[in-house]
Amino acid sequence: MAEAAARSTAVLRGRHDFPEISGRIGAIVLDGRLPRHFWTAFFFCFLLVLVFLYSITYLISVGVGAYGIDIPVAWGTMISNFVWWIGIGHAGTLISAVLLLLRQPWRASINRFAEAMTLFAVAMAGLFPILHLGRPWFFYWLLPLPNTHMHWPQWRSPLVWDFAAISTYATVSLLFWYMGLLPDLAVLRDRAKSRAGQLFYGILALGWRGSAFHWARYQTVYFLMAALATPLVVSVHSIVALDFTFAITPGYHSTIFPPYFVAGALLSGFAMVLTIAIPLRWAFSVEDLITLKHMDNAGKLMIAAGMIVIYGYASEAFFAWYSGEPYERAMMWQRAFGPYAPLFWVMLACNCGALQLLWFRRVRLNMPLLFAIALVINIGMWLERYIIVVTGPSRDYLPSSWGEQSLTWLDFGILFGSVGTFFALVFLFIRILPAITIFEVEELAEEKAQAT
Amino acid sequence: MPQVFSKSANGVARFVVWATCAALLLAIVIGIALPRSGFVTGVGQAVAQPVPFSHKHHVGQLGLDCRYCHNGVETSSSAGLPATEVCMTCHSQLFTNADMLAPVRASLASGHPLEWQRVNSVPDFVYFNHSIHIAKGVACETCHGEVDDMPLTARAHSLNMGWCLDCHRDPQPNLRPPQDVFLMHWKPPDDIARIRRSLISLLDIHPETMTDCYVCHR
Amino acid sequence: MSAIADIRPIPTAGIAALREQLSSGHDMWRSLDEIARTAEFLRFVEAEFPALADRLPSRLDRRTMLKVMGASLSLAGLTACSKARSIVPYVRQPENVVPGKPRYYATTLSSDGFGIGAVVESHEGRPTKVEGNPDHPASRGATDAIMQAAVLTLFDPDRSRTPLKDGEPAAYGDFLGDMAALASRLAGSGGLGAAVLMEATTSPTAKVQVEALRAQYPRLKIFRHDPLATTAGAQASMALFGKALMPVYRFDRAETIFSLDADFLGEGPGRLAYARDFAARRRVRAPNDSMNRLYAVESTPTITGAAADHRLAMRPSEIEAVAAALDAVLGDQANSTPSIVDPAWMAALTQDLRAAGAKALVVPGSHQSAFVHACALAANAKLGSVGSTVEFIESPDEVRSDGDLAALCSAIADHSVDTVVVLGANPLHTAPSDLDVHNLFSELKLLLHFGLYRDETALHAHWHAPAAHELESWSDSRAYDGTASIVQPLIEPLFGGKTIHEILAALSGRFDADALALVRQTWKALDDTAWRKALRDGVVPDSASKPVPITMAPDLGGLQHHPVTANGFDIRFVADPWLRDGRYANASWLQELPRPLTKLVWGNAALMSPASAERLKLENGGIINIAQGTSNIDAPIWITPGHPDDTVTLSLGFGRKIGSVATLAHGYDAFRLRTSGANWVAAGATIVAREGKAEVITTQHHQAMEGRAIIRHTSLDGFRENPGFVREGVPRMPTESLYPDWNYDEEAWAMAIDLSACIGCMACVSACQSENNIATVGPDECARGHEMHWLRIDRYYSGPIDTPDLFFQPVPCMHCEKAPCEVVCPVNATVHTHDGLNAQVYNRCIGTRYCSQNCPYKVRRFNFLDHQSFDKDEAGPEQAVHNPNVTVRSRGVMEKCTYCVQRISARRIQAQIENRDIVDGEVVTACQQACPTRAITFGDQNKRAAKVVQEKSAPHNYALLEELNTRPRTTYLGKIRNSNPKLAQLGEKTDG
Amino acid sequence: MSLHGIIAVFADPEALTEAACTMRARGYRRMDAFSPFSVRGLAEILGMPKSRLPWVVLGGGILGAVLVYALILYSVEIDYPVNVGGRPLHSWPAFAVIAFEAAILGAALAGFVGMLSANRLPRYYHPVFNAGSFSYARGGKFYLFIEAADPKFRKGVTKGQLTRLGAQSVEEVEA
Repeated sequence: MAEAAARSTAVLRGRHDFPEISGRIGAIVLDGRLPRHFWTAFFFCFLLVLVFLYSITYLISVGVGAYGIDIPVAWGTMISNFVWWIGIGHAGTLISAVLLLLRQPWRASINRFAEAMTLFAVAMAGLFPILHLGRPWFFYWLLPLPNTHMHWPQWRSPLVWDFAAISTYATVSLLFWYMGLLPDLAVLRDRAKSRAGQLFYGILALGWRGSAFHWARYQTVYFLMAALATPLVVSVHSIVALDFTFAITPGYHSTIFPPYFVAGALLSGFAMVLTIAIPLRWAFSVEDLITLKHMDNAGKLMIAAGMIVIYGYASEAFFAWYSGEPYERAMMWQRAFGPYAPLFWVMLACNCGALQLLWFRRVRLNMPLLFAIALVINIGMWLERYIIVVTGPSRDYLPSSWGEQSLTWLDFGILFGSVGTFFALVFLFIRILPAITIFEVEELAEEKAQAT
Repeated sequence: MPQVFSKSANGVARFVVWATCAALLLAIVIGIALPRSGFVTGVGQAVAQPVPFSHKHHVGQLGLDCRYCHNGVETSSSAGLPATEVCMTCHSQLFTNADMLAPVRASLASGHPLEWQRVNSVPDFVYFNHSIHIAKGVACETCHGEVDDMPLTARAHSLNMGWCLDCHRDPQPNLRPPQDVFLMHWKPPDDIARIRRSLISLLDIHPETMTDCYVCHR
Repeated sequence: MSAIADIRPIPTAGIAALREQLSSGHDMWRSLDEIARTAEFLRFVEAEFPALADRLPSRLDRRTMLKVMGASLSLAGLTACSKARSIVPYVRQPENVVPGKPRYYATTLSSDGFGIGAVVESHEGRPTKVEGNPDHPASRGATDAIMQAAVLTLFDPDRSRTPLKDGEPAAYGDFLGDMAALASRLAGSGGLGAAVLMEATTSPTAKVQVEALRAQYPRLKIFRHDPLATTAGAQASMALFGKALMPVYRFDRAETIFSLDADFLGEGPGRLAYARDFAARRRVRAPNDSMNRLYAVESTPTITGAAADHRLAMRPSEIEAVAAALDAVLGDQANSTPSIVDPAWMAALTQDLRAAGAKALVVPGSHQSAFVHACALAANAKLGSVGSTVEFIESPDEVRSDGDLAALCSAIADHSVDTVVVLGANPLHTAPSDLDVHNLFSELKLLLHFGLYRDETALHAHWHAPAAHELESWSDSRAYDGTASIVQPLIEPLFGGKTIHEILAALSGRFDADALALVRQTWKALDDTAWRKALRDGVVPDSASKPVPITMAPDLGGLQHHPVTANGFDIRFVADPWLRDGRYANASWLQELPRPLTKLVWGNAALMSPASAERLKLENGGIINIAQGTSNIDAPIWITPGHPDDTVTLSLGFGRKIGSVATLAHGYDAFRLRTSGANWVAAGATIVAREGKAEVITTQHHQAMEGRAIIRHTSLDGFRENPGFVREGVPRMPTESLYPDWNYDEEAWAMAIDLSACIGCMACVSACQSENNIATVGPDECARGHEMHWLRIDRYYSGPIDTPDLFFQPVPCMHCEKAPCEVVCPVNATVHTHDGLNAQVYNRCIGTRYCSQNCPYKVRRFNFLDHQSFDKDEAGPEQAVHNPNVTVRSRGVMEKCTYCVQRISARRIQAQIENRDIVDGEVVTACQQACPTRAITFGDQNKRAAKVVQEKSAPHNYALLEELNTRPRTTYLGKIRNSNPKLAQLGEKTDG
Repeated sequence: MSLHGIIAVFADPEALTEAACTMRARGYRRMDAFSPFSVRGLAEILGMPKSRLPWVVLGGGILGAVLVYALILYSVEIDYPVNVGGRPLHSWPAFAVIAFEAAILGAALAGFVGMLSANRLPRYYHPVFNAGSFSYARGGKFYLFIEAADPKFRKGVTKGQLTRLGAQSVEEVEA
């Protein structure tokens, strides 16, 4: 433990390693000497990308009837994938924005790829509402565009709110991420040996030169953006939750959803952060930049978010009973003991059972175990979303129309395809952009130097 | 360390930034203008027909009534196209061997109908009913334009939803006494405003109900 | 809608196009139709079918196949619409056809040989919709599912398109040639060795013609094969009255009705009229209204049993015992036979019957034994109801026959017959399994077949001639009460089919005969004005048969009760309610229309009681082997509460091997288990459970109301004590709303559905499908819950599983004033109109399906796949049957009940042109128009006097799930049963 | 080749800050400093006025919200009023949600664009890059730059002052 703690601060000693920091981080990108297993992993993901493309083509050419949905359960995996991915995005924003505002020094080395993760997750999430449509080619009717048939979106629909929220979230995350990149791009520009590299990073760096005036304005806006992103991230998942809360379907119509969706988002988000961070720090041996401290804190945040989620489950069940609504009660009973019961109990095992291990520091510092738990929780959270989406309508008001979904290959093709695409993007990002914020780590080192 | 970019780079950058903004603006303008332009709506573009039928001649010069050929217009949703026989009622006497009319004679002989090209058409999910418009004092020329000046018939209005709605929201400016609906180049009397106001109540027209979706889409 | 059809043979252009098609074409035709050989295919498609051929998709999976078959081929008119940009006028405009205005013609559709009057809507010569003929006694304006499907079968591309000689297409001329040869031979031999096999028919013209034939060829034999024939009634009548008389029941006069296994609401030529009269006596609106009472003893669950106030399930072989018991009790020779019915039940029944006296009615099941019929007749006589609730008429225009199929077979066997002309029937499919028709027919010198389809018999015959569809024919027929009506064509025969009259004429050597002339000849009594009136009204005035006085032979005319001692299962054969003997198996509407009680589609199953299934350790879909005599079949079971134990119900009509749609369906062929002796009931069958399960497709998976106040019901006494019972013990409807109310100051359309009147016959659903261009999706999609019916009839069971109460509830869109679906639509694709309709704008819908998720009634249906094409070019064939006033929905679009908005608009436009308000009853929805029991009322609830307002003001009017405050415009009148207080009170509580 | 200014390299932020203070005290006004990360307080020392960017961001937010809410109101009240599920035309709670998102978007965009334009970015060519000693990439170097245009600028003198302030190296920068 002691040596772990020692390693966790090893990098931040003295100022002579400034060049060393930027050098090491820059090297990953510029020299592109990446371990073989990096490329093997990338190739595997690329295969999944092909699966994704095939599935999407099939879906659009044949129609949404090709996957599991039916009447009464007209929403299916597309929606649960959407909610799941959006949730995953949230951890990134939380790390970069909220921890920045809270001046948490440990965010420095993980915020960059956390933000990247946010972007890619949102990109994935953004696809699903469109793939979900019966006529995807008309998705732009959700926008207030000038048209010859004088028609407008229906502003009361949560789906329109979604559209606004997601696009805002994507834009803001992108800006925030790019701003964070600016100084590091400048570093790469100046470190690049090849002309191509110089031009590529140079153009992106917009001629950043670290002037004190620039830094001053930069910091102001960066903090303001963080301040904007924080309410945004909360609003986004609350709105996603409203898609359900807004409906009168039993199992949807539950006021606890917004807060508990946000908590769920953080839980799954941090699970995904760990899923990426643990292999990353091992593969590029940056254990001294992404230290056990980070893992430890992430673990703590997960247990915090997880307990809120568990509270959410509890209160949902309690109020279903307490409301005295026969429909709500029946739905809850069916969720726990009906056709979807297996999924339900697996979900509880993942999100409530496995989570509890994180109480123990020993577990939080045991990378393989932590990684496993992260994966399990990722699965658990997907199940949670699927269960919420399908169990309500499959057991709603009139028993005559009760029915279940039967998933097809397409549901899985698209889910795993999107996962593969997500990781492929993450790999590309690691290859061409600094996955760890150079200037903040240097700043950190400087502060530590002051302290000593 | 050496410069990465030459002096000109700044200028180029500035240009690119402004050019992008300009391009976006242009795209928006085109996007709004194009769907309303004749290229898309086909307004004013005459369509080639198997027989170069001239409304100018038949209506403008000979003064045939619309209903002589389009006899369903007062009673049915579709105004109707004249059967070959109807053409032949006159053309069995006049221009009996004009080459122009060969297809018509052929049609009558063979029993195969003439295939006209549509000029004024709305999508299949739009249910337009001629009879009600005629009954409520919306004239032929209001939608079809002054066909008596058209040697070859062309579409006079875009017939897109926005255009329909304009009138369905405020029909008054397009109303005239029902007996005048078949007149071309109709000159409104001086007190037309009062007449129109009275028509609204006389013909029991309820604009507030005329923008319901199912009025046209069923 | 836009283009104008011209009813005329296919233009020659098509054939050139066809030649290109053929390379890819013939493969799919083979798959589409096993028996087609390429050469043959070449000829007949060329001859008949360019339009369809060049429209067939290059690969036919099941769904595209359905799209082509779902409603079939294109007329020449459609080649006109096929170019979307072109518009085609008539060459010679037919008189009084105004393009864009539908026309309505009265005609007659046949049901088991009897006539039911219909009014058919025709658009530019395309028949698109069948309505009932209010002036016709057998219809009274109502229709059933089969009548609705007439327009679909008319356009069925599977219909026979050319004469076949030994299965090869041949010219009609050659056929006539051989007919001439036959005729001259018959003339020579006086008809020796020749036989005509006919279907059931009541056509006066046919009768005249057959009699003429007999006169012309004295030795000609006429046989009758009617797989659904029920002869017991005639036997009983012979025994009791000395002549074969037909009963006509007068339910409008009946107070207490006892059904001895009779399904008078669902079966028989009088069913629509009977249902109307029966339900008319059950309309309770105020506490002092009265109601008839129906006791039913059934050997298989039927909608009649479901409508009964007291129902007993009995093995078919036990019905005789019940009849005997009834006879004994009414004959005051109390318990001479030990009754197998609960004495209390029997006592209550007989007391009620006696009390009703002349207003009592005992109805025997038509398939039951002569003894049961005799007992029923006797009972009616004893109760004095003969002449009051039941009258007897001469069976109308029965064609005198020399026996049935069995007789014909024996005749062939002893070589007294070597030439058979089959008119319409399909004996090779529908013959009892103990007759080896196939081999016997092979021995024939000449086998002629005349029918709609190239069916089993057609392919076996030396000659097959295509028949004209009834919507293409001139003919005539008689209704259940003898009323005659004319069958007039709506359209020229699409495939040059001939009517039975022309064939009969040809047999007699007249080849130029014209059906119209023949029919007119039969009705020469009518002068031209009377004839035209008969055509216009759809009935020949006062042609109904007069009741004949009867004298009844004592002691049941010697008919005896034969107690069945066979152990093992009883088999109860029933005709599938829609496919009948399989003749309609190629109509996708009927295949996909849920069966009233089982809600099964696209296949049949062996129905049995929960107890029996439990004993066999089987669950739904489990396969059993049913062995009866020498033959046996495998069938999946379907557990049916209320089914008698040790009995299995097998339905005829499935298991067809021919027909592109028919072969899509699952299911077994029950004919293979049927023997001449036991047409409807067979005892002593052995049933063994097999391994494995088969897919049985149903549209309703849950049968119980789960204690929710969905169908609110009580007994008549319960209603009298508490007329507002529908409000008892159910969540109140919130009176407050967050939102200010919108006011609907013009019309406010609303619907009321009387659950006491609804008998669950599914006519409304079928009518809705026909009116609104609703797609059929096929078995696979149905199994995945993708079916499209806008209107469904929910069926719930309540009470003990062995003797449950049955409830039906038609569920269309509720048109909620505070519609949950509208608020969540992101693109304004479903919004409210000024008259309170919940409009669905297909062309705006992008398919988020949020509306369906948020619809508590789950009445919205989604086009998950491309069920029918939006694009005119490919869609071509389907358009023939489509209602041109309703948009064809594309893939990815939500749809639902619109209260038939196209009808509302049409009426409104008419009213507006005439500058008046829409009067009450002017707008009639398709479901309302079809309903035999008038359970559905529709109108403007802003009009004080409107019928719908009266209905809604009844004390037991309630809205479904009203506690959700969706403010539905569709409301229900609670179900009231007139149960006998002396018997166990059922359904006093308002929940299931 | 004219002289653009003089750049001095310092080893750590403190030295730079200190140097900046002194030079400022000596009356130099046209100075700039370069560092691999933001050095707190440096900009103020170099005489940067208080940034107005926060107001820009606020403005962007308000503008976004108002525009979108106005658009919604116009569409439901004026352009095409429809009865949707019996809800009032002006369902403000629903509309507020979208307005909120629009506010965030407007603010973020305003902030980003504001920051770039205030910093005159993109600026790919800048004289400072001519300085051989200047490299942004190699961390741990902190630069003070004095423009030749500065009234107090005297090449020799200024160089001397910088060296005395502990600069590791002092270099002339070509324009």
